[in-house]
Amino acid sequence: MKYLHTRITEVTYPARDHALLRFAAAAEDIPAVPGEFVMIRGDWGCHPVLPRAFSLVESGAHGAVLVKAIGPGTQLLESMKVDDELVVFGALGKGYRIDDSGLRPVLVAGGVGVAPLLFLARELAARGQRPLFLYGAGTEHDLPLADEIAEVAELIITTEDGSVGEQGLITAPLQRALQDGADSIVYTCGPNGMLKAVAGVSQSHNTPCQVALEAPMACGMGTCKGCAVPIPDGSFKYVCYDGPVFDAEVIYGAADE
Amino acid sequence: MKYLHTRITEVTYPARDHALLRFAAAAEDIPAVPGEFVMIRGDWGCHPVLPRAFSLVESGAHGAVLVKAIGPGTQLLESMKVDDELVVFGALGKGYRIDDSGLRPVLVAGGVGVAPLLFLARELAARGQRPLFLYGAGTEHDLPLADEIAEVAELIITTEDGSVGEQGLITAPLQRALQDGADSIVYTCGPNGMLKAVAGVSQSHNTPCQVALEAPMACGMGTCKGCAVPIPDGSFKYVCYDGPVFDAEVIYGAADE
Amino acid sequence: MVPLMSERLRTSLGPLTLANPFVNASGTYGYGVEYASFVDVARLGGVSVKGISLLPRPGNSPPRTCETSAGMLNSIGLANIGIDVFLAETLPQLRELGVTVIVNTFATSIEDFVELAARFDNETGIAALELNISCPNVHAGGMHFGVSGAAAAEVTGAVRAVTDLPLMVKLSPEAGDIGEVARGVESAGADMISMINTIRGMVIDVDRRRPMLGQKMGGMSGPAIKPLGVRMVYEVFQQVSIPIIGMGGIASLRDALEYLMAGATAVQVGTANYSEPGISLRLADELEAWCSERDLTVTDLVGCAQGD
Amino acid sequence: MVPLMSERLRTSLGPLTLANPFVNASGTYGYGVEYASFVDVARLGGVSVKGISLLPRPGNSPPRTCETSAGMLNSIGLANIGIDVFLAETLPQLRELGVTVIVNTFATSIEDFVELAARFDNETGIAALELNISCPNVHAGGMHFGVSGAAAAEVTGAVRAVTDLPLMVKLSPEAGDIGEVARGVESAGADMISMINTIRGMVIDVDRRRPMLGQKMGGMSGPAIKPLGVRMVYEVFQQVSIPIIGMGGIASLRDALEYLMAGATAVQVGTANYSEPGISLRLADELEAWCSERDLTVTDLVGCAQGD
Ligand SMILES: Cc1cc2nc3c(=O)[nH]c(=O)nc-3n(C[C@H](O)[C@H](O)[C@H](O)COP(=O)(O)OP(=O)(O)OC[C@H]3O[C@@H](n4cnc5c(N)ncnc54)[C@H](O)[C@@H]3O)c2cc1C
Ligand SMILES: Cc1cc2nc3c(=O)[nH]c(=O)nc-3n(C[C@H](O)[C@H](O)[C@H](O)COP(=O)(O)OP(=O)(O)OC[C@H]3O[C@@H](n4cnc5c(N)ncnc54)[C@H](O)[C@@H]3O)c2cc1C
Ligand SMILES: Cc1cc2nc3c(=O)[nH]c(=O)nc-3n(C[C@H](O)[C@H](O)[C@H](O)COP(=O)(O)O)c2cc1C
Ligand SMILES: Cc1cc2nc3c(=O)[nH]c(=O)nc-3n(C[C@H](O)[C@H](O)[C@H](O)COP(=O)(O)O)c2cc1C
Ligand code: FES
Ligand code: FES
Repeated sequence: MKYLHTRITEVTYPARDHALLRFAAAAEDIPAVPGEFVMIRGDWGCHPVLPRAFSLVESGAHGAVLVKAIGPGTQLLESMKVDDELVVFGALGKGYRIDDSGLRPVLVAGGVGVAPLLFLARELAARGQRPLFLYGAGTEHDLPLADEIAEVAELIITTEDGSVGEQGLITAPLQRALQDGADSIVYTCGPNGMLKAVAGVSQSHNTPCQVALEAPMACGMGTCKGCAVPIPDGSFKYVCYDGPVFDAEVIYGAADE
Repeated sequence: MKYLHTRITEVTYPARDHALLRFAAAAEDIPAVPGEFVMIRGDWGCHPVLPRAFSLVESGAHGAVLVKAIGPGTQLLESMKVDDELVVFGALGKGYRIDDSGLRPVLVAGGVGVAPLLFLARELAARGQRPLFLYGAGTEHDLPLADEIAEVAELIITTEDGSVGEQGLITAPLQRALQDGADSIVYTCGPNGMLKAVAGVSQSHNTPCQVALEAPMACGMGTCKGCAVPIPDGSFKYVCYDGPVFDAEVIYGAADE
Repeated sequence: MVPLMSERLRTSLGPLTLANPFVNASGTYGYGVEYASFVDVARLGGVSVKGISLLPRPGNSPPRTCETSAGMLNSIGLANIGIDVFLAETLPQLRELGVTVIVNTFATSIEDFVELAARFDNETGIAALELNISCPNVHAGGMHFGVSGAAAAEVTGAVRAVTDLPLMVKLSPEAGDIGEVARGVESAGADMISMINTIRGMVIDVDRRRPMLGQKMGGMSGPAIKPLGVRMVYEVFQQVSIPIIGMGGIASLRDALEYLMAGATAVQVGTANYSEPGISLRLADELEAWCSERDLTVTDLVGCAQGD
Repeated sequence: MVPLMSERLRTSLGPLTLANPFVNASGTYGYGVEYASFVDVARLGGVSVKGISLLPRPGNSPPRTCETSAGMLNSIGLANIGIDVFLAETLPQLRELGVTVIVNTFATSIEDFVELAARFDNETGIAALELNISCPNVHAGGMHFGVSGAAAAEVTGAVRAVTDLPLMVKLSPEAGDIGEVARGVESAGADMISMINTIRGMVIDVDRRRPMLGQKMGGMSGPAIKPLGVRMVYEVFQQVSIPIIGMGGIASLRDALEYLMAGATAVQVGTANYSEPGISLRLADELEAWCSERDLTVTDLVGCAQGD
């Protein structure tokens, strides 16, 4: 774990309101597994004060994150240019625990949840697997990095408005996939509502499922106690260091609960 | 007086850390005399909260201001691009009262104080006069708009480091100019210390002098009572509506005080 | 554009009804008349004029303003024209313009507050009287009335006795227990509470090694203080039954909604007027649109974030 | 890089001497040990650990943080591991790392404050004890001790009686009269004052029409509150003779200089750690450079903006 005063080395715009920022980071600086994240803040003065959490899209000599502009922090980051300064802090948290028992990987992404799952899909490809990748969004403009995914995975897209792929929610192709009988494992990342639905479908097929949660964060490393999520037994888990990736039962309880 | 939600139509960089911003404004929107100013704020969120005061560089179908980046507000403005939004409010205050009794105009600018004086020099040129323009700065990079001035005035430059023009302070050529016997009037704008020195030299030659002051401002139009400056009789003048241009004696007192 | 009287936006504060909930805050909009040439001041919910005292005041030694992170300090010192000039010259103009006038008054003694109120009571064209018992920028008196329930009640009661004007008392966030002060002014006969005034802060010029302001300290306003104001409105709403006019850092529709939902029946806009002198009318238009999309009225919103 | 002991930066707070004036503030740096792999925590002026209570606390219902203009709210609820685990596991690590440890403690009764102090008094490796009598995020007790001079003096005196550790009492900006509280804790035997803790604020989520935080209110920190902290340090400096550790919104060298010039002998850095966990060391380096350019020491700066 490191914090770096670094600079943006490349910016691309993979979809409307999305930027892929790449920053200088020696290979040894940010070793990461898919699902791990960094806290990032630009040199933008007193507002907003807190850094923002972003999943790493890849590991290596450069860090890269996908930013969707939804509020003040992400708008500032999305409008940054090559050579702008960043403070980057990471890699943080616990990523996906990649199954090595031969289960078929099914990756389910919603919106910017695609970021860690592209990283995961590439890891799996590097291990010789070609995962099934279900990618859902509201509309065609919210599907960044779909081409990159198609290179390493079997891609199925759904949009709520039907502008690309199947019309509807991502749980429909997930139902179909898990019904085909193959022993699978689900890795998912996206809005909290979607995660819960994906976990529910997985559970109904007795399929293990790992969810990557979001929570408002300050420190990103377990010291502020800000990112608590309540779990079924009444205690709390901390997204930044117990997660962000959890086994679905830890968060939503086992089937009979 | 108007406030406009407008956009930047042109940006040029007449010197390092300086930007000349032009914004859309119908001719009737910002009628101004030299020395009048506008309050400007960009669409930059909650910090800084107050608009910033800038002298108009010209009047007409487009407003134009010269911005020197010295703090958070001016840095944000200096980095703005064509089409960025501005709220512009003006023209405000009382400008230079142009002498029409035949005195020789001597304009004395320090740094960004050049902005209203370029406007004034052009007005004088339009009336068929070619004023003497004394322009002082710390160094060669702090002399924006010198070429434009040379078109309409007889220009003498001083820099403290001698990198361009005469080495020294602007009061030296002013002394010489006022010693040559012609009946003159001095119009000046620049840092408060310089203004006081210019007023002193003018007074010692019994030459009328108008100074354009700066003060921290909130409203720019006389309602907040923020921009008070104490005057010799113990009362206050308000820079935004009693000024920014004052007869030097009003601020510094008459010779025998 | 919002009509002068939109059913959705009309808001009732006991004896005072406003066409819309946006009032410009005292000290940030002069006497209102200065803006008449380019803002339709009659369409504003109201204008709370710069605090008026018995005698004109020149104000404090400069610098009088400086900026802070997402806020500003001021130490104006209640510079104002005094009641005589206000009544002779300004009030007639405001009447002429059709402005809903809230007269903000300031004094350092109960007697002076009473005298001010008694004189305003005789005038027409005043919609409400606002007692500033909470200004941090004057040496004598001023905030002292605003930091204890008993003192606040005393001055409120004395003023109540001499005027039938709708009476609004403006609270200070510096009270150790703002709820106690609110209950005090309610029990003493205030019709409404306005809150919050500024909270004292200091900026030091590290180059000069001296406080930035001539008076050293100044009252902080602007977005930085909004969470304090919203919290205090939320608390006071639970403790009094008279209406609250919320303020502190309002610069957008969302900010105003926060105050309404916390329990304010109307709001005041202060510092934001400096960057956009017509902001209140813009926000009124935006609120009209927001409410009509959801088929809500302002009254439906008041205090709707309370509970649970 | 600042050496561990720079003559310019060394600062003396009565019984406590710090190698440099930058202490990381309680609740914003965990127990310090978490940062040891990438921040040279021994070089920090000190670390004030997350507030420790007798029993472990799970904390409040989420969401626990949200942002405000140039600031943030937190309603963590003093989630902490409790004194037993701290003494058994954490303190030995801190000793090992060579950290200057300030133990921030929290309790809801005087008895519990005393018990905590008595237990810490027996331990080695504790540079000072900081009493948090000012946390806004707990229902019982907590801030009540911090808002009155008498209550603050009572808890300070009771703790003083059981410990010889350097004793720092942390004040709340919500006291109606913070100077009175400061004088109270000084007279009761505190060696130092740290100030300010957070001030309660609220943000409302206008889409959900509910407060953003699970606990509704939270303590505000960050640049937005800096002018309050500087003003209060400036005021308290005139009323007590024990040293003050200033905090609230420090995020740059200039911010730290403002506090020192207002009268603080050292400072704490809180919220800014989140964006840059090594910020205190960077600021120490910058302060060393600033002072040596001017041939000044930290001690020369303390309170230098007072006067006139
Ligand atoms: C572990 C983790 C990984 C993430 N990875 C990515 C990523 O790869 N790409 C990406 O674009 N975004 C990612 N996010 C989300 C990103 O951090 C938020 O979008 C960002 O913090 C919003 O900041 P803002 O200032 O733009 O908006 P804000 O004003 O802070 O928020 C705008 C809206 O989003 C909500 N919100 C803010 N922060 C969060 C949060 N952390 N969780 C849930 N809701 C929030 C707010 O309540 C508000 O409704 C991740 C978050 C976490 C916790
Ligand atoms: C009538 C008038 C006309 C002006 N015309 C121009 C112009 O044409 N071009 C231009 O570049 N600037 C002009 N200025 C100055 C300009 O308004 C300030 O530079 C600007 O407000 C600084 O804002 P900031 O946020 O960048 O810096 P801040 O952080 O606000 O200030 C940086 C430094 O400047 C000082 N300062 C800030 N505002 C003022 C002020 N108004 N007067 C004196 N000192 C101040 C601060 O104390 C600080 O030391 C004018 C000012 C006035 C009052
Ligand atoms: C420059 C200035 C002058 C003020 N003068 C007064 C005043 O005369 N009377 C008063 O009651 N409040 C006065 N206030 C306080 C405001 O009315 C308001 O309570 C405060 O600024 C918070 O609102 P805001 O954050 O929207 O500005 C003044 C505020 C500012 C910024
Ligand atoms: C998330 C968080 C948790 C905090 N927890 C504590 C605490 O346990 N004990 C304490 O005395 N102060 C606590 N504080 C207050 C800080 O120590 C500090 O007083 C305050 O944040 C102001 O400083 P800042 O603006 O630099 O953050 C906490 C602050 C934050 C932001
Ligand atoms: S974000 Fe601080 S503990 Fe998780
Ligand atoms: S800036 Fe408000 S009165 Fe001059």
